[in-house]
Amino acid sequence: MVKVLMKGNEALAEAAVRAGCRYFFGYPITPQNEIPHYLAKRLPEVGGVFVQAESEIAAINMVYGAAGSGARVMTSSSGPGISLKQEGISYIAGAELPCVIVNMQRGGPGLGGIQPAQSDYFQAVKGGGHGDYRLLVLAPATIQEMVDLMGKAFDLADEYRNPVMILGDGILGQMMEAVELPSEDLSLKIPSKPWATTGAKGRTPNIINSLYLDPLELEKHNLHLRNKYEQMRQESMGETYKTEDAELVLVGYGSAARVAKAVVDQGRARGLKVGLFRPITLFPFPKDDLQKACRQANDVITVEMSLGQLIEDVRYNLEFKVPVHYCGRVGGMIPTTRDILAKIEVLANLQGEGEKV
Amino acid sequence: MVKVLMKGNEALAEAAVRAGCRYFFGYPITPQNEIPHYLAKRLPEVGGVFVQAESEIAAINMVYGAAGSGARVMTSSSGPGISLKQEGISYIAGAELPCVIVNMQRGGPGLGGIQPAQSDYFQAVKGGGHGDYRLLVLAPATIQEMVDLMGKAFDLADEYRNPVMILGDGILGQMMEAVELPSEDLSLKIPSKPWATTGAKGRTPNIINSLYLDPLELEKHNLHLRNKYEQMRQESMGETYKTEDAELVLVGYGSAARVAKAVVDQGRARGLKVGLFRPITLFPFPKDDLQKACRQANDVITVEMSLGQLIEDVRYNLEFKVPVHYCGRVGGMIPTTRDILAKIEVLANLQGEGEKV
Amino acid sequence: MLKVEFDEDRCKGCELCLEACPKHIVSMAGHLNAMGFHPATVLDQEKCISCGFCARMCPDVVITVRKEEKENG
Amino acid sequence: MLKVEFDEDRCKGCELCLEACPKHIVSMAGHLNAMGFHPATVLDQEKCISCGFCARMCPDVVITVRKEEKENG
Amino acid sequence: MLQEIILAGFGGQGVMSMGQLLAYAGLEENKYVSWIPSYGPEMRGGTANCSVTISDKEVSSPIITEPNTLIVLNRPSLEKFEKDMQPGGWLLLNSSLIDLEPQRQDVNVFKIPSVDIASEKLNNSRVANMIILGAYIQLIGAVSLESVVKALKKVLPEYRHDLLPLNRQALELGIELARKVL
Amino acid sequence: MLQEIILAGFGGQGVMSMGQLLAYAGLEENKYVSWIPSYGPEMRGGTANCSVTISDKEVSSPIITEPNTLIVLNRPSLEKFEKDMQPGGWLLLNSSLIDLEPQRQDVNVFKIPSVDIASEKLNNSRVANMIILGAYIQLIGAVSLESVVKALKKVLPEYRHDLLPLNRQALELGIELARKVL
Amino acid sequence: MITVFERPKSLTSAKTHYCPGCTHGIIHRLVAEVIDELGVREKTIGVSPVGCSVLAYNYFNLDMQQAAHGRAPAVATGIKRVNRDKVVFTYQGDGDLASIGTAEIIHAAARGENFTTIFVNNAIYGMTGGQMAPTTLLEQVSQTSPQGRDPSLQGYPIRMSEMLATIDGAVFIARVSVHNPQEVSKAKKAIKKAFELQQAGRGFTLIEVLSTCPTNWGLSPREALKWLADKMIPVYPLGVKKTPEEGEI
Amino acid sequence: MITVFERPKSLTSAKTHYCPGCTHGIIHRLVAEVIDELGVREKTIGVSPVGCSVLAYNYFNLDMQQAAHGRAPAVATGIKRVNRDKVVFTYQGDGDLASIGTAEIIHAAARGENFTTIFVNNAIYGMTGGQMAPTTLLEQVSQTSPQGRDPSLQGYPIRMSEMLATIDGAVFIARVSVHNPQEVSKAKKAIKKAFELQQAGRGFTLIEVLSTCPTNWGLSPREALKWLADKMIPVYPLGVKKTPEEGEI
Ligand SMILES: Cc1ncc(C[n+]2csc(CCOP(=O)(O)OP(=O)(O)O)c2C)c(N)n1
Ligand SMILES: Cc1ncc(C[n+]2csc(CCOP(=O)(O)OP(=O)(O)O)c2C)c(N)n1
Ligand code: SF4
Ligand code: SF4
Ligand code: SF4
Ligand code: SF4
Ligand code: SF4
Ligand code: SF4
Ligand SMILES: [Mg+2]
Ligand SMILES: [Mg+2]
Repeated sequence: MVKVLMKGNEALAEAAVRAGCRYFFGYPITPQNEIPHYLAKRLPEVGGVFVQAESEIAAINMVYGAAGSGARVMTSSSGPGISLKQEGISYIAGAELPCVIVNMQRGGPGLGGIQPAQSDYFQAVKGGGHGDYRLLVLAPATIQEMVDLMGKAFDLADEYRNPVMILGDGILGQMMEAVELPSEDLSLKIPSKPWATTGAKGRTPNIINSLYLDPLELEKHNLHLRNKYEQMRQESMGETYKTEDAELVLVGYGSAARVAKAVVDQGRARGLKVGLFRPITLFPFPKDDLQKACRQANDVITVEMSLGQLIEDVRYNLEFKVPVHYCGRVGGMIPTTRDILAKIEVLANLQGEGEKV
Repeated sequence: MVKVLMKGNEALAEAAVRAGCRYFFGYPITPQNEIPHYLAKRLPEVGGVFVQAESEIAAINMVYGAAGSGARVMTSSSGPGISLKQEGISYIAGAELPCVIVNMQRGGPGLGGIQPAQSDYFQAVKGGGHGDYRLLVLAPATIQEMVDLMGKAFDLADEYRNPVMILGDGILGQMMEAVELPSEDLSLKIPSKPWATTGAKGRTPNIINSLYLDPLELEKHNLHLRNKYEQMRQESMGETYKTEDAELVLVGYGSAARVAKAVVDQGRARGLKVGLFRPITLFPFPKDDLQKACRQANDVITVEMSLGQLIEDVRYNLEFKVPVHYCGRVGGMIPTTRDILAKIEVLANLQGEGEKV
Repeated sequence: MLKVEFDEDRCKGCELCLEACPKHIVSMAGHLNAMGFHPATVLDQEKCISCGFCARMCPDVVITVRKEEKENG
Repeated sequence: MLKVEFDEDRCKGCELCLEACPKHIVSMAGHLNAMGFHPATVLDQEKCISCGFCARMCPDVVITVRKEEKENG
Repeated sequence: MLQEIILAGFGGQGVMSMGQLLAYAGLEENKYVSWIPSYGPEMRGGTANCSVTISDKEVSSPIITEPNTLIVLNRPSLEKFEKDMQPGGWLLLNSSLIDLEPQRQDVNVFKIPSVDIASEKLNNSRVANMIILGAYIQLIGAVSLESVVKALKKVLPEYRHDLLPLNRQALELGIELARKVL
Repeated sequence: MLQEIILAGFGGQGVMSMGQLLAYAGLEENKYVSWIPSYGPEMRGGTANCSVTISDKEVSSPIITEPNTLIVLNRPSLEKFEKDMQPGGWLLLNSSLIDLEPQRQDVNVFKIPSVDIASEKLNNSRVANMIILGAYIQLIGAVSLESVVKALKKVLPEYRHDLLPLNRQALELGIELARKVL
Repeated sequence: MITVFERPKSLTSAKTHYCPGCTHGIIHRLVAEVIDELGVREKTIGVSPVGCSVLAYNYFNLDMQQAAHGRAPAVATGIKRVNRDKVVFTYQGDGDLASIGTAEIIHAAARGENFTTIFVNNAIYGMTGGQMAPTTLLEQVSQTSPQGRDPSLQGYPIRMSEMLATIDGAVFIARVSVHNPQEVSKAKKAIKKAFELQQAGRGFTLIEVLSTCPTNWGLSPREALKWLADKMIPVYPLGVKKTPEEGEI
Repeated sequence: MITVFERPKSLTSAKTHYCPGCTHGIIHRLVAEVIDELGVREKTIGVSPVGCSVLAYNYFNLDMQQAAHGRAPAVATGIKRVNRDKVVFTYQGDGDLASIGTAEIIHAAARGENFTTIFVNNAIYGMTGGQMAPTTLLEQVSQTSPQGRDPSLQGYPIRMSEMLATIDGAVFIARVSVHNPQEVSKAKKAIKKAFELQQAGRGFTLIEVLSTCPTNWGLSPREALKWLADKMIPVYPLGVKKTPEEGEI
């Protein structure tokens, strides 16, 4: 395969098609519009269906219907639209339906702005909807990874019968980068879904449902879900970069991690033992990998495009064993290598002084 | 004043009226329906307005409009309805409008059930909507407290120009208890709101808005919001019960804390040094009070009606200095004193053994 | 076999069948069924014309209606 | 004072005024304004009948139109 | 003192207000009280019930899973709740409507044909519940007759206070019946 | 090597595809490349721009705040971006449309009346951008002529490959012009 | 003896949770009868709403999905787009369809989605205990119109069928009632026609069924039928609101 | 010389971000002129939508609220219920009003909310770059109907005014256009009538204004006016769709 230059949103859309996704329901919103534009053309070519829903709410509920019928199906949106989907997402999680939801994050709150941000982290990983549920959350940092994780997302969704969220941002959606697409595998193995509603031909009816009026039944269902979420831990993934001897570890995901990675090299060039840990799954959080990456660390800095969300999970997963500091920009601003290096140097100096004491 | 028996939902509604709330926009959902029923009768008596909106989404956006016009206004709902309000809540937080939102929690996810639960904790305290924003979250444990916090909620909302959530549950909404209502203070001081849209008479126009297309502007706005959230820390509240010498501290809020309180007495009767810490503000989390309450503690147990949400915040705020264990029921089931005592005894035994080593 | 038969334990005693019967032969029994309702019944089966009105109005599918087969055809 | 006056720097060169003028006297200037558009203009003010059509169609409120005061009235 | 009472019957039988009356009576005596209904999309005409706690201490959960007193007005309620009762508790049942025998041997049972008695003795079947409440007062002693009467005054709208004497009579009748048993 | 290029002009002037062509050319040479547009509800006919990175290392952020090369096709773009340039960088400007003088003294400036040249020399004003790109190749050397031509083959649909010679001519013309300057 | 009336195969034997005399039960049965008669039980997928009929998935002997409040038309869209050769229907109350789900039903109609909606209009929110619905009549008392619906405060009843009939993608829209045996027969015919049009791939079909809620109307089941006939029908006239041109079928 | 045409006071002097020739600008001006003429600038509150006109709060010299996508009618309801003696209007695009905000506009109308809606129908999503709107014409190409809108895939255009005219709480509904000076004058009259009815407390009023989007239609501004006249008006006939009975006012 050759590498081609593709816009993130389009590469992601094509990767979905190659992962067997044949149904897309969505509603326009910047900065993810190229996904629906692309799929409006592409899906009919492969016998699939593209529907522009009347709203994000309708879209997520169409996803519910199609997923309940056994299809590989996705939707995508950004900030305000993802908020509107929260009830539907909770239903999909409750009814244990597989699907993929893309959030190309932009700045908030409210209408906010349309430039890249990571301010929907908590919403994605803690469950922005009601009830005790979790999404599997994947955070690509390059377009190549976005493409690779798309296939993975559909597989995980089917395996766990759980919605999977791809948490990108305006940068990843809008930029072009070189990418190698997976081949169009016509013999794609999509697991059979005997629970799907297809008409109860020769069998007892299938019911897609999240209602359990008896609290004991609902508790049972909740505990079953919890087990599933525990199981998912085995899917946790992270990338480490030069952490073996790192005294200072940067932690960031997605676009922010790209900048952090450059900082590692620049910091090393200045003689600082810097490394990077990049969670790829945000839920489940790759706790063990993080702890391992920070074994030598005196300090950890989260590099994030939010007001301090990732930092809470990093502290939590490090169990407060290492001091964790915040370095971020928000509202559509991107942390620069300069910002981060400055922060590192402040810490390095402090530490120097600390050691003298 | 004499104490009267009142249903939680009705007491809360009456307390809102006495706090100067004159506008209610809502949509029916169990277990909070007595709030709209009560206010549909009551508000017109005091010159106020009750509107049953076409949906929870419409309701929260009506709240936006009324709050932007300077009124004391509220809405209430439960699980699925609160999820639907997430976009609107994010807008209200972004536009810095004061209002009160009630969530009488029930079991989820999805349609779930209608029995009491605390499964929307994360949604309330981490921001279920998009963008970096926070609600002030108040968690009453008795009907009296619900009434008292209602007045406080409106005051805090106005002071911080921020939405305040009252996080109750089906028990608190449905039960009757003795309650003393605040007097109908006709000279109620509601702060003036020069920013409200009332027609630009003799002044430059007022704009209610959350859009900042320039990322630098949006970043500035975000940092302003962060400062506000920092400021809010001073509002944090918690209740301690017999924690002075407690070797084991139970932590729970709302209905779950009532059960936990009974356990403290039962545990003490058995010679166990048990205490209770009950956060009253869930955001900001009363970190210092919690740490103080757990000074003597060898173990902490969270008592919650969720799958393990509160426990994360308790660990975080204790900075992992004390082991924190989970004791909860979900899906509409209520932890019993027996459940909790059993958990305590397991821990007490372990600890006994631990000490022998 | 009876022309009109009531699955008594499913009956909620709503009386819609009683109202619907053109022959006015449906009545409510004096006793309570397991759900605690006075169930509907037809005592005078002879008068029943098998019109099915009662069954058509019954929200709980309590009633089965049968017709005598015509001698020819 | 001109009968029809263009606030040139606000003009986006859309030509809707040109299309609307019954006297066909609106034309686009050869030069670019600060926004980079060829602005609309009326050279032959004499022919203007102050009908205001141009202004009514202008989406950018570029145009002010004036009328000579009648001698009586 | 901790009274955890479940009252259950058909929707229209007045169990909800009976429970509220009890709670109010407890409040009259400065006890901690709570009342909570069962709620849900259960069929109307089906079983309705509420839980009442009367206690010397703050009420922990108002939801009662193991009542020490059970008051049942119809058969399905007996079938549903009998098994949950605490041993040694009191089961009061309306035998006018319940033909079933209770199964539990470890609880105290008091059967009152309350509807019949109300009709016969007071010429008004609507005060049947008050007879049962009277029996409750006598058997358990958690609240006094005077408290219940005071509570009634509060709960009944002014224009229906003419019904107070009749209700008091019914309560006393219940007390009398129960006294005979003890 | 790290080239951080901002290309800016009016909406219809083709800056977006010019940027993509550059990125593709970098890819031809196995460099790390990225391209990202400005996006937003800016007025059409207003300024459009994109950022292109060509690098030996992975691209960190594709969003460029301080370009080392700036290619501007209209006056508002010059006004907007000139101040952000890295000292010592190259500023290429389309002098057919920009009458303004650059302010910065610490950058290298190359003015090309590209539209005029394209019309005069190639009889086709639409390849004006290619002339500028040619100059870029010559001045900065981040990508070679051959890579740009290869990239063009990929970017142009098959049925328009007849335009390749003309485009090559324009590129070479730009190279020539720039060579004279150096 | 031949059986002229018995439980249809497309209903399970579960007892419903509906109140005595609630006509939701009749409407369930009509839908099931139509499915039986068309022989499509094994290729039908139903969508139950949030409302008293939320548990319809227990009563229909069919593949079923339970949809979020108001979103049944969106769910059905998802189902039908995947199962193009199956029969799909939604069953929705007036709160569900005419209030929170207004956008979903209108746009399913506008897209001409090829499924059938059974719209049960009982002028009230049944399940949540009797709040005002968009279809609540003027002067009707409910928990949230305690003085009776007053147009100056709570606006006017919506006639959904008439509104939906203005939409091009809707092919068959009719309002029927179940307050007596004759109307029940007509209702069934209308439902059958809607399903047949769906099978023919014609587009969106909706049958509005006027239904009772004795519990929240505060009436006996028999009084409720009378109230429906006397009060509701004048505001919600029965009849076909839109149908494909004659001869087209 | 007397001035016969100048910038109305209810507009600020800000330059708009609208594309050249976009008729959003004309419609803004008409609303401002009406407010000036009625002398209500200091008692008017406007609501801007999400769409190209999101920044209307910068252009109207009035108290303004910016509403979430589609929710302007709900926001206006909140505003008007608090400010009963003020003049309130929403300004909404076709994506905003006819798609995501369908339920909100219909129920504001049904409740007879006493505000005015200016509904700008340009048959496209302008701000997000040209996706299909519910009002996009059959065969019209857009980013999400790349082969032209095909009713079998994407359904039919919705005529919102005709649909809203079926609602009792709506008192005045009219469709106007701004494709030539004559129509602009008529459009202004309709807007003025709507505001006057609001001032008289009559209930919900809506003016649908056919508008151009040269950018996303891929036409020059002048071609766009022609396309509006030739293609849109046949599908969206101009005129009053609902008005209070003669003599009532
Ligand atoms: C998002 C959401 N909002 C509200 C509810 C609560 N709710 C359940 S049923 C219902 C109304 C049902 O009324 P209708 O659709 O008329 O059906 P009916 O019960 O009358 O048959 C409501 C508001 C919910 N479950 N979810
Ligand atoms: C909840 C939500 N969904 C989607 C968007 C993205 N969005 C912004 S404007 C718009 C469409 C606007 O189209 P229209 O209402 O027709 O206005 P126009 O731009 O054509 O004037 C959309 C979908 C958003 N901001 N919020
Ligand atoms: S079948 Fe007809 S006649 Fe016979 S009982 Fe039923 S309604 Fe009456
Ligand atoms: S209609 Fe059915 S449920 Fe009602 S009384 Fe008759 S048999 Fe019983
Ligand atoms: S006022 Fe009338 S005549 Fe004069 S320039 Fe404008 S359109 Fe032409
Ligand atoms: S209509 Fe206005 S903006 Fe357009 S060309 Fe004329 S003056 Fe300029
Ligand atoms: S509440 Fe009303 S609609 Fe619901 S089951 Fe009972 S009667 Fe039927
Ligand atoms: S995109 Fe269309 S609607 Fe938006 S400003 Fe431009 S022309 Fe107007
Ligand atoms: Mg209903
Ligand atoms: Mg539009």
